[in-house]
Amino acid sequence: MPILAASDLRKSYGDFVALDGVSFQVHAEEFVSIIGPNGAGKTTLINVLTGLLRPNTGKVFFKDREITGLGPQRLAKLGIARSFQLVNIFPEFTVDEFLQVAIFSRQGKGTHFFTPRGRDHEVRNQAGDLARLFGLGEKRNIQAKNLPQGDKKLLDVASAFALQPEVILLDEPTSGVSTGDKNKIMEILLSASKKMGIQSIIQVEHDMDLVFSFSDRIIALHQGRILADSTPNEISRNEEVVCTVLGQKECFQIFSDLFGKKGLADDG
Amino acid sequence: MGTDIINILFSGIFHASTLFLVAAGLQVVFGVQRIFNMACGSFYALGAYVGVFFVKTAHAAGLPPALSLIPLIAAGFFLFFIGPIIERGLLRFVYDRDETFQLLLTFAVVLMLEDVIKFIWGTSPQSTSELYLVYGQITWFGAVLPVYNLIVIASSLFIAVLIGYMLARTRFGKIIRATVDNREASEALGINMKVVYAKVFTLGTVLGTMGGALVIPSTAAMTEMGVELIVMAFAVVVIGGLGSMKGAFFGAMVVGILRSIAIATYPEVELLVIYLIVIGVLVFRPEGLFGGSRA
Amino acid sequence: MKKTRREFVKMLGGTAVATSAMLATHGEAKAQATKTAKGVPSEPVKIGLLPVLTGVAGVPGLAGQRAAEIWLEQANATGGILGRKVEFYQEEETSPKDTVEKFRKLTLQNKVDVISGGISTAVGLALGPVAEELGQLWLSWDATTQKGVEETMPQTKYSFRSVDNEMEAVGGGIMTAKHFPNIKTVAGINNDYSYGRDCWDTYKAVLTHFKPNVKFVLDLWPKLGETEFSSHIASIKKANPDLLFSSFWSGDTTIFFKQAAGVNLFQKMKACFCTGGGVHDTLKKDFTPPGMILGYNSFYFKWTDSWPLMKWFVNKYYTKYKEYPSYEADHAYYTLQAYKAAVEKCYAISGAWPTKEQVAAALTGIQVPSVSGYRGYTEDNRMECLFFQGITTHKNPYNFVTIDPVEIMPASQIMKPAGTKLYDWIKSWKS
Amino acid sequence: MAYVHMKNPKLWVFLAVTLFLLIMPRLGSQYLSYLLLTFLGYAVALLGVNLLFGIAGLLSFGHALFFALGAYMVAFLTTKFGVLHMEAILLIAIVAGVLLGAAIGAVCVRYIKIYFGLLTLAFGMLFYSFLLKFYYFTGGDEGMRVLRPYLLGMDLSAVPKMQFLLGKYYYYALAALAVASFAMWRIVSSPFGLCLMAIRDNPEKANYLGIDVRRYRWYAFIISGGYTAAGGVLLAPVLGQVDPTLTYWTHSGTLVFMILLGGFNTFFGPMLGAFLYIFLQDTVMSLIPYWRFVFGAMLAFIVIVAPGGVAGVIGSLWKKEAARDSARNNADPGSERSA
Repeated sequence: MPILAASDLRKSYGDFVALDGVSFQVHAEEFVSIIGPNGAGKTTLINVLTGLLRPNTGKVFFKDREITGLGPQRLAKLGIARSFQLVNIFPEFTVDEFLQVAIFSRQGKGTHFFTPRGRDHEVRNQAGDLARLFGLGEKRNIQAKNLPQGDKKLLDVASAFALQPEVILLDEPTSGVSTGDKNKIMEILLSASKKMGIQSIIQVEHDMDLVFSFSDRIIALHQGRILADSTPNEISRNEEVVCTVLGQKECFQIFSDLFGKKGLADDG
Repeated sequence: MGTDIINILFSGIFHASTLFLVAAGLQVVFGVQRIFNMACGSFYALGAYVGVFFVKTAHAAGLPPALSLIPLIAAGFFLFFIGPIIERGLLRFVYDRDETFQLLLTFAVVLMLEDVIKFIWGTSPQSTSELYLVYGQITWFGAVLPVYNLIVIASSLFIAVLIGYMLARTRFGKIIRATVDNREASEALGINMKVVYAKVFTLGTVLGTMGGALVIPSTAAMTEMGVELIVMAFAVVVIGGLGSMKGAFFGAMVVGILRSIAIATYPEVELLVIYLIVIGVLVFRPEGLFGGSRA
Repeated sequence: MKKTRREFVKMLGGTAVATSAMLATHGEAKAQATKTAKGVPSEPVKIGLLPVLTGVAGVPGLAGQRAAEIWLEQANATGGILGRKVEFYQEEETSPKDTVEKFRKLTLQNKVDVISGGISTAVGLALGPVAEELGQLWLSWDATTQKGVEETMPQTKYSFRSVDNEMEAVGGGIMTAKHFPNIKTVAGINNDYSYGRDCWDTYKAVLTHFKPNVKFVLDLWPKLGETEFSSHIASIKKANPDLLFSSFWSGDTTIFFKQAAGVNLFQKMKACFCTGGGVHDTLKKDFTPPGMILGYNSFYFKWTDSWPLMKWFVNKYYTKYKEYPSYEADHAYYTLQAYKAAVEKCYAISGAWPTKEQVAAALTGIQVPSVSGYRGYTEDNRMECLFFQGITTHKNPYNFVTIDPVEIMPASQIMKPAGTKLYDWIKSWKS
Repeated sequence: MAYVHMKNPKLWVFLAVTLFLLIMPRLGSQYLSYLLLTFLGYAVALLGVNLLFGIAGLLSFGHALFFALGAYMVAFLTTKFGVLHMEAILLIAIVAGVLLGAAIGAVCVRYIKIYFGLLTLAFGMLFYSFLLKFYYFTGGDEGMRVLRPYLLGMDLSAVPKMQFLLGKYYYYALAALAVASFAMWRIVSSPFGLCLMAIRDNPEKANYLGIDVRRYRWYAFIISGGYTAAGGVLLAPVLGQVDPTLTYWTHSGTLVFMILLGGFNTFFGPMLGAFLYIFLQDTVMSLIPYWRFVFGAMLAFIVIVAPGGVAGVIGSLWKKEAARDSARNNADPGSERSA
C-alpha cells in the first residue's frame, strides 16, 4: 500500500495550468525526487500534497485515507511534514526554542498552559539531539535571524524532522547552500530520516548531481504533466527528459557527461 | 407620505455625501499604502474649522454670501499641506513595519490634531450663519429641500466622478490601480513609490478636509466632531469594503440612508444598527458588500 | 402664577439695601489689598477649579471658568477673603474616572480649601461620595448627584449640589401650558443620555398635569454632540406635531435650528427649547424663529436693568471676552461668592479662620446676592436661584434672538422640595 | 526564565519595585497611593491585553469592552444582586469575561492585523452604545454606583473610605496583581506561550508544525478577556462609579498606548507602561491643558523611534552591558528574552 498517493491532480491559476492531471504513488522506504524546469509545477505540487492548496480536481491519499485539501496543520498531525524553498523560520526564536516548539506540538503539549517549558527535560534533550544531528549543536542559543543562510535552511528542515513524520516533503533543501555543503546536507537528511524512522522523503531538487546520486526514484514534471517517473538510470537514459529539464543548449554535453556523474550546471 | 419618503431619503443621501468624501480619503490611502488612517476624521474637523475661518474672513472682506462656496472650497484645498507633513514627517518611517504600528501612529495623529484645534479655535463651536440659507430652498413633490444640501450632494457626486475618471484615465490613476492590485509589481516597474505615497496621502487628506469644509455651513464645527466621525467613516469603509472607491460610495449610501430610516422608524437603534451591520459584514463578508478583494 | 410673584419679591427682598452694599464690594476695585484680619493665616486661600474644557460641555465650562476668573480678579482687588489672597488650582473635568482622580489630587496633593466645579451629572455622581469620603468642600456648578430624577444623596455634609436637573423641563411644561394652551400633539427631541431622558419624561408629566389630553407623538434621541439632524427633522415633519420640545443645551441647539430653518420646520410648528439659552448668542436671527419658548436656565444677560450686579458683571464679561455670558457663568460665580460669604459669616462668629466643617455648616441655607439675583443653598445643600424663560423675539439690537416677555421662576416653584419624589410632587399641584 | 543567579540585575530591580509597592501607601503621599491603586487595576488588565498583542501579535482596539465589563460587574453585583464578597465578584466577572471573550473571540480570531483591530473596535463600540442606550438597565451615561465590597469575608463598611482604599484594599489589589502576574508568567513561559509566539512570528510555518493557529489565538483571546475583566473589577471600587466612557474606543486606544509605552515584548513592560502613563498623565495634565498633544507626540515617537518602549530601550542598554561583560567572562545569553 502506498504511503502517499496523488490521483489526477489538476490545479490552475486563472488560465495558467500549473498541474494538469498528475498521478503517482510513493511507497515506504522511498526517496523520491521531483525535477523539472522552473514553472513546471513542482512547488504547486508540494503545496497541493501538503494541503496548502486545494486542487481543482483530483485526490490526495495518505495511506488509505483521503487528505485532499485537509490543511497543513491536520496533515502535520497525521504525519506529513515539509520544508520550504525560501527560508521559512521564526526569526526571533533561538535554535532550541525553534525545535522545542515543533516537538511540543508533536507531543500535543501545546495546550499545557501552566507547565514551565524550561523544566521539560525530555523535550529539551530531544531538541538538543536534533540540533546536534543537524550540526547546530553549538548554535542552540543563537536567534534564528542571526544564523547564516545555510543554517537557516537546515533549521527549517530540522523543525520538519522534529515532527517525526512518516512522509517528509523537502522543497529544494539545498538551494542557496554552497555546492560544497550540498552533499553533507543530503547525508544529514538521510541519516536523520533513518534515526527518526521517517518512511519516505519526497524532494524537489535542481542539483542533478544530488538527484541522481541519492534518489530511489525520479519524477520529471513539465508544464504540469508527468514526463517520466522512473529510476535514476532509466531517467538518465531518457534524452527527452534530460533535455526538457536542463534545456536544449547543454543537452548533448550533459547527456554524455551523465554517466561520468560530473557536476552539472545547477540553476537556482 | 411620498413627501416623507423624499425627506427621509434626501436627508440620508445628504449625510451619505459627506461621509463619502471622508471615507474616500480613507480608502485611497488604505488601498495604496495599506494604512488605515484614523486621522481622516481629524482632517474632516480641521476642514470644518478652517472653512468657517475662511468664510468669515471673506465676508469681512466684503464677499457676498452667495459666493461663499469659493472660500469653502479654497479652505478644503488650502489644507493639502498637512498631508505631506504627516506622510513625510511621520508615516514614511513605519512603511516597513507591521500594519498595527501604522494604525497606532495615525491614532497618535488623532490625539495631536484634537489639541491643535483646541489650541487655535478653543472649545466653543464655530459656525457660519447666513451662508446656509442664502441659496434658498426648492420644493419637490411637497418636500422642502435646502439648495445648499443639493450643492453638497452635487459636489460630492462630482468629486466621485472626478476620482473615477482619475483612476480610470490618468497615469497617476493607473499607477494607483496597479499598486492596489500588486504593490511589489509596480515597485518592480520602477515606479517611485515615495512620490506616489506622498501624492496619495495628500489626496486622502484633501478629500477629508473638503468634506469638512463643504458640510460646515449646514452645521457647526465642534472639537470632538473628528473622533465621532471616524467611527462612522470606519463603518462606511468596512461595509463598502476596505480599499475600494466603489465601496466608499455605496457604503456611505447604506450608512446614510439606513440611519435616516432607523431614525424615522425605530430611533432607539440608530447607532446599534450600524455597528451590527459592520460586525455582520466583517463576519460574513469581510471583503465588504461592494467589491474590494482581500480578507 | 401667584406663587411666582410672591417668591420673586422674597428673593429680591432687600435689593435696595443689598445693592448699595454689593456695589461697595463689586463696584470698581480699589487698588491696594487690605492686610489679613487677626486670627487669619497670611498665606493665600487655595481654591480648586474643575471646568470642562473639551467636548460638548466645553462651552458652558468655558463660561464658568471665565466667570471664576472675573470673580478672582474682583475678590483679590478688594482684599481677598478676610484679607487673604485667593489662588486657583485648576484641573480639567473629563470622564468621571479621571475627574475623581483630579478631585483627589486637588485635595490630597494641592491641599485646596474648597473645590468649585463639576458640570456633568455622571461626574457629579462620582464626586459626591468622594467629597464626603475626603471631607472636602465641593461646590458644584451644574452637576447634581441625581440618578434620573431622584436624589441619591438626600443629605450631604460637604457636597453642595447644583439645582435639580429637570427644573428647566418643569419650567418648560408650565410655560407651554401657559403660552400655547391650544396645542394637541407634541414631539420631543432630546440628547440620548439621562439629562435628555429625564427632561422629556418630566416635561410630559408636567404638561399632562395641566393638559391631560395632549398627545405625545414622537420622541427622538440623537446622541449628545450630534452634528447632522436632517434625518431627525425629516421624521419630525413626518409626525407633524403642533409643538416640538427639546432640552438641547449645547452647540447642537444651533445646528438643529439652522437645519430646521433649511426646510421651514417651524413655519406652523411651535417649539419649546427649555435649555437652549445656554448658547443664546449663537442662535442667530436668520435661522432661529421668533415666538417660541426659550429657556436661559438661571441667567438671562438682558435682565440687567432689574439687577445692578448683573449689569456690572455682563459689562465686565463682555468687555473682556466680547461675548454675553450664559448661565454657567453665574453657577460658577455664585459658588465662589457663597464660599467667601460663608467664611466671613463664620469669622464674624468665631473670630478665627473656619474649618471646612464650619464653612459647610455656614453654607447650608445661606443666601447671597449673586450676579443673577439672590442665590442660596437649601437645607439639603442644593442650589437655589431664579430661572428665566420666555418667548423668543427678533426685536433687539443683536444678531441673535432674545426673549420677551421674560418669565422668572424661582427654584422653590419649579424644584421639588427636599425628600419628595418628583412625580408625586407634580401630581400634588393644583392646576 | 532559565535561572536567576544573584548577579542578575533584573532580580534586584524586581525586588526593589516590589518593596516600593509594599511600603508606598505607608510612606508616600495619599494621593500617590491613589494613583498606585489605579495602576494596580490597569496592570492586571494589561497582562491580558498584552498576551494578545505582545505574545500572540494581535492588536485589539476594543479591549476596553472587557475592562468595562469587569467594572460594571462590580456595580451590578453589589447594587442589584447584593453580592458583596470581592472574591465572588472577581470569580463571576472573570467567568463573564471568559465567556464573552470566547464568543467575541470566536468571531475575531478569524482575522488578523487591521481587520482584527477593526472588528474588536466595532464590538467595543457596540458595547458602548448598549451601555448608553439601555438607560434603565445600565444607567446610561451616568453609569452605576459601586458599593464597597467585603474583602476575604470581612465587612469593612465601618472603616472610613480612604483608610479602606489605601489600607486593606490596596494590599488586596496588590496581592491580586501578584497572583495574576505569576499565573501570566507561567502562561507565557509554558509551551502554549511558545506556540503563541511562533504564531506571532510566522503563522504559516506554525501551521505546518501542526499548531492550530486559529484555535490558539482563540485561547489567547479568552484568557485576555478574563484578565482584562479582572482588571476592571479591581479598579471599580476605587472609582466608586462606573460609566460607559470606560469602553469608548479611545480608552481601548489608551490600553494599547500603555503597553507600547512600557514595551510590548517584555513581560513587565506593560506594567511599567501603565505606571508611566498614569503618572505622566497626572503631571502633564496639570502642567498644560494640551496634554493630548503631548501624549500624541509621545506615542508617535515611541512607534517610530522606540517600538520596544521604555523597557525595550533599557533592555538594549542591558544587552550592551551584558556584551561588555561577556567580553570578560562570557555570561549565558540564554537568560535573555524568554519572556
